[in-house]
Amino acid sequence: SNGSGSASSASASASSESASSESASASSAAAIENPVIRISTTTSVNDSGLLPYLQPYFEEATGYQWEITSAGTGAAIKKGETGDADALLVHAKASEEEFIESGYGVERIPFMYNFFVIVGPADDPAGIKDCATAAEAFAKIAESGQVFVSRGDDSGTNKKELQIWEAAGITPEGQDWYVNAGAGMGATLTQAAERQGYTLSDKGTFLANDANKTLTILLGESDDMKNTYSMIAISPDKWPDTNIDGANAFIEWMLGDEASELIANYGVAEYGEPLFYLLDASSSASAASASASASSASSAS
Amino acid sequence: MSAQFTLTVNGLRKAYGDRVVLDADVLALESGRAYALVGPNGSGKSTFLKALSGVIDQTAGSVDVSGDVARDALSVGYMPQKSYVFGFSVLKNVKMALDGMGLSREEADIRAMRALEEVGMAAFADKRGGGLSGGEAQRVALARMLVKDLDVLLLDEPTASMDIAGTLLVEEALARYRERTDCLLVVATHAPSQARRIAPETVMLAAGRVVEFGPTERVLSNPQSEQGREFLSYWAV
Amino acid sequence: MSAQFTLTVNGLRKAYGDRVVLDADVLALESGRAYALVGPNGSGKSTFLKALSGVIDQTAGSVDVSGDVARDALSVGYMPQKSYVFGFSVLKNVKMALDGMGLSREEADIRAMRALEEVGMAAFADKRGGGLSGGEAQRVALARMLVKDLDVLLLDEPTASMDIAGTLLVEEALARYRERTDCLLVVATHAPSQARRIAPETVMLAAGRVVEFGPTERVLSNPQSEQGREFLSYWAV
Amino acid sequence: MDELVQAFTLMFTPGSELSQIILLTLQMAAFSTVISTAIGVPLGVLVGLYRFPGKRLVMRILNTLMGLPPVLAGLVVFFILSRSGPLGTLRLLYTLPAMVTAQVVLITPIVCGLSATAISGVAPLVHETAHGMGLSRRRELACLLYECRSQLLSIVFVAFGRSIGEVGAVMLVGGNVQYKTRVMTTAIMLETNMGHFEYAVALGIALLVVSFVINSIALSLQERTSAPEAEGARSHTRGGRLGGERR
Amino acid sequence: MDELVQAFTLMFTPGSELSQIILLTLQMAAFSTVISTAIGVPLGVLVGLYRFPGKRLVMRILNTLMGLPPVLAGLVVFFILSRSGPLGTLRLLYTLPAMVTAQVVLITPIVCGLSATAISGVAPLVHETAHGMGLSRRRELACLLYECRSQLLSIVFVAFGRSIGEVGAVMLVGGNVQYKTRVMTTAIMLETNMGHFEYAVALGIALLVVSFVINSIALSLQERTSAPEAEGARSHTRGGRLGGERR
Ligand SMILES: Nc1ncnc2c1ncn2[C@@H]1O[C@H](COP(=O)(O)OP(=O)(O)OP(=O)(O)O)[C@@H](O)[C@H]1O
Ligand SMILES: Nc1ncnc2c1ncn2[C@@H]1O[C@H](COP(=O)(O)OP(=O)(O)OP(=O)(O)O)[C@@H](O)[C@H]1O
Ligand SMILES: [Mg+2]
Ligand SMILES: [Mg+2]
Repeated sequence: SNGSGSASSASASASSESASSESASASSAAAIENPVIRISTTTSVNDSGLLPYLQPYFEEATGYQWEITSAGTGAAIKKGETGDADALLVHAKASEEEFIESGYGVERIPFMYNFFVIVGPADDPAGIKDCATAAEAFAKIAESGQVFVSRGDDSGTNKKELQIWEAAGITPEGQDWYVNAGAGMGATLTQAAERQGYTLSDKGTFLANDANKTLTILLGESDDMKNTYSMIAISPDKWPDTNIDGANAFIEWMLGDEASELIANYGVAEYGEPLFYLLDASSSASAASASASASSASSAS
Repeated sequence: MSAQFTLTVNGLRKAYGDRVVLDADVLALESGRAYALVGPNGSGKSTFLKALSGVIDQTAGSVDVSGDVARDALSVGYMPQKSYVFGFSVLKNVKMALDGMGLSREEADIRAMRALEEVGMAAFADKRGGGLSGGEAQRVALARMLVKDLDVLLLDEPTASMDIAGTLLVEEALARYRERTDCLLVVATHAPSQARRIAPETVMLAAGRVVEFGPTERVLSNPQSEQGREFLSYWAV
Repeated sequence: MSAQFTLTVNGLRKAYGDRVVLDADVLALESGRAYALVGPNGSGKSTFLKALSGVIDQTAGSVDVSGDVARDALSVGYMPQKSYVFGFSVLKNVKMALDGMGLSREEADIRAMRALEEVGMAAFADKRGGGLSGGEAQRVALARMLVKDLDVLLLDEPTASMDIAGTLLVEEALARYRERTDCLLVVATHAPSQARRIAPETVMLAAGRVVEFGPTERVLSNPQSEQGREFLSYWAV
Repeated sequence: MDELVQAFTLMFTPGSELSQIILLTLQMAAFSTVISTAIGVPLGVLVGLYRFPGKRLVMRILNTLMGLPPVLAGLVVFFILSRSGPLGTLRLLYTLPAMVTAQVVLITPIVCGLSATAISGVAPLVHETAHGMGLSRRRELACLLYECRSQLLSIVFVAFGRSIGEVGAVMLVGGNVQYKTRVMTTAIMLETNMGHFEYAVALGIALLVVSFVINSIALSLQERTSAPEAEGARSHTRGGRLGGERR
Repeated sequence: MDELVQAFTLMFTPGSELSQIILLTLQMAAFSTVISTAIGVPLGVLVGLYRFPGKRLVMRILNTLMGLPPVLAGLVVFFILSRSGPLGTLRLLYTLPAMVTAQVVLITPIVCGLSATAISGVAPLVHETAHGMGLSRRRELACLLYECRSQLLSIVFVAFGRSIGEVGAVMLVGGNVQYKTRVMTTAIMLETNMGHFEYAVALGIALLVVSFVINSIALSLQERTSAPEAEGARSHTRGGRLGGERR
């Protein structure tokens, strides 16, 4: 069983390896006023175990501490609006841009991605295995009348799913076979497994979920299925007591070499492939400099 | 109704924790007779009646039945020392005792009203049981006994809260009831006058033991035991 | 302790719903005296004592205090008809009544034990209140009254469940108590003999109204009212 | 405020999704309350009334089950009803009966434990009286329940409250499927996860208003059946002081 | 089974994350229970004992609040404690006190409503007696609570059960932050979301075992303070039949 539990096993492997940047952490720790960074993230990031996996390395390297709360995409972003987070890690482009526009966030920094996958019963009754695009697969599902479980929670995944339906020219809402689960990714996968239906999931969550025993990935990694994660530091203009230094340290570290390597290796041992991929270096670099300038701006004001 | 039987109490004992509060040796109570149960406070009168009625289980000993009636065929009524009247109407309280006898509604109503009349509570038939005075509650509790024809009737200080008129009324009703049913009646009481009026025979308890048993007049005037003499010395009043 | 005062009952009325169960006209009760409160079941004796003690609020009327003591300075004890003994120890039950008097633990223990002795319950000091017999509970309830020096003592059928020895013991204790405290005592009772023994004066209620009020001997032997005559006709027994 | 107005408007629009959700919620709460009361009260009476070997253990287990985490109850029912579970063929998962089942598992121990203690107060007195009157077991029980009616009613309120407010178990076995198993609490959860905190609160308030109305009706019915001053008014004067003060 | 063994091993490993979670859970449950009992019982006594204008309304509101959806309670506390809320400067969100606050909001009405009805059974008798003895308000209350102790204890169990099993409110205001506000129920929720159902159930069972132990201790203490046969044994014979059968 892979039900070892993030609640229990993550800490065991933590402290041994990453003793590399000791001097750096010691010096920066001395300067830190507020060592707690409140990170609000979607359940998919947390449920895949990525952040708990990175946490000890980050804390060792920088002297900061993460305080991770995870919730649905909307709720995760809302916590940024109410001032109850210092940084967001989410994957819902439109909402993120709206968030920035409203002045809550400093900047949207995309930094990694994985793929959405269409999962379904192994015998694939709708026959979507060989489809070229997701839209084509959705059309086949609709045609066959096989159950499709939608998250229906306005999350990044849900928005992506609706885009695909639109691209396929289908209105699934109200159809017999279309189940609007109004739930997080985990519960949606469970329900799809129970109903032996199809659903759209991000790959990381699916691989880490026990639903992968009864469902299989039928379609994935096509270009229209890219799922991009971004970080956003909360604007100290809106919430003056935002730990902006901490947020920037978080962003900086996540874009750095140590994190890149860790992310690239995450899941390889267990699933034979990484759960997340880094965006190409050039965008990361520009983002890093942007965040650096943001931090100097805040210290100047 | 008029089955002949004898209840034989055989070393009936009840203990709470270590304390034995009842320890009644052999005692034969016969159908058709009335017994007064007397004795000081805490002598075990209530405990005795409770054990007879089966409300509590004895610690040891037994009550045996002999005669031409099966133990399980005996119908027993027991009126506790603390009268509890259910919150619904007084009439319903009395009618409830008739339950399972297969009476029609009207018949049950009539019989219940008659029982209430016998204890002087007919005017209260529609009142709720919750707000009765001490004596009223006791009368209703007694009506719940008298409404049915029982083989054994056990009353624990049934007139302690009643006025004298009520007491006499009830005693007469009891006499009529005994005549009709030929039941075995045991009445715990603190009033010697009451014992004399209603019970030709008396059982006296002291510290849980039967210290006197015999014709009421004899027991009250000429007690055999030390405890009996001591207890009765106050009854001179 | 020996404050002189008079309680004047002024049209004291209590109704439950539409039914007026107490309607006492003018009645003056004086400190240092003892009154028996008699009347048939449901005549309003308990209601009268409850209203006097402030456990229930009257519907109309009042009780006024005159004399050299302020109303709020009067200490009043009331023993309900149903004796309720708290589940903790008997001694604690009695000691609790001493609360707020600033006594030391030892002193309270001594006084409580003395009160228990007066009602013949000293042997039960350590027993829990839950498992007492009817008479035992009533004795404890009375001890909770006698342990303190009160100005007004209201007892609702305090010896109804007691044996005769207990009744006499308690009556003597009450007499001593009155002598010591000079309190105003009102005792509801169904026993004419008790009224004669403990109360030189008697109040008789019938259907909520005061129908007789005067020296006990006079009231009992020569009632003035129709109801009084009727009620007392039974007391011949 | 806007959200509240919106929620109430939708609630009273026949055929709107919200009115359907409220109806389903009430159905679920009613079934759960009735069933868990029907099981829990008699069980509670048995436990409260009789001595039997292992009674203390039963009491401990009952008390423990009062703290059954909803998610656990949900998971257990899920396993039983799931495709691979023993009752998988009934296809009850993600249906109203499944939700009611999970709720009954959650609520019955609470009803049971509370009624066991509620009756144990009057039980000895009632038993003595009923036994003395020769009442049948059934009648005695009826009298006992009657005498405890106000306490039992408040236990029913707890059960109803628990079932109408519960979300963890219902989410798991009901699945929050739109138009089918979405109830108020799962809808509130969804809105919360979507970041619509204000609307979620509005829904929550709407739910409270609904249960306030229901509670009021229930209490009015109960008040009508009990005498106005059955126990006599309780005075506010201090103990040990004279009553009958002029007013 | 493996999961259960794993859960128990971790639970009893000092310094393991699971043992830390259990400790925090117990802390939270203890605080919530104590505080909501300390507020709810006196309030319940007031409501149960006294007549005052608006009492019926208060009863209705109390009963309604018994069904307060945890998520709503969580949201309300969230809004108040959030940076943008009135008490934002206290920085209490995502801390133990926040979780306890939300729980107290949830549990107090239940404790209050249940204790109001629990005491109303014996209250008239106790009041009559206490008033007659001249007891002070405080003493009378103490006696009343003593006489209802077994009922109050079972209310405390309900409160404890509710607080140890609750997840909706705690998730929102606690945030399920690892090592800080993650309690058993939120951990179970997390595992459930991750699809680790077996491990989630194992955690749930571990939680039940813990609360079983606590309940047992509490009940043993209570049993020790009450007389073995205070009310007398209840017989099993049918009503209206002779007792004293030979055994
Ligand atoms: N449940 C109980 N637990 C412990 N002791 C008890 C219990 N019930 C009765 N007792 C004790 O047993 C003794 C006998 O009690 P019982 O009620 O039989 O006396 P009684 O003769 O009826 O007295 P009374 O005339 O006062 O009614 C008493 O001393 C009493 O304290
Ligand atoms: N709470 C109540 N609700 C309704 N009626 C009541 C209530 N309390 C008393 N009553 C009625 O008021 C009348 C007077 O009652 P009270 O208890 O004062 O009588 P009493 O003189 O003490 O009688 P007893 O000798 O039987 O004790 C009774 O008829 C009784 O039914
Ligand atoms: Mg007795
Ligand atoms: Mg009376």
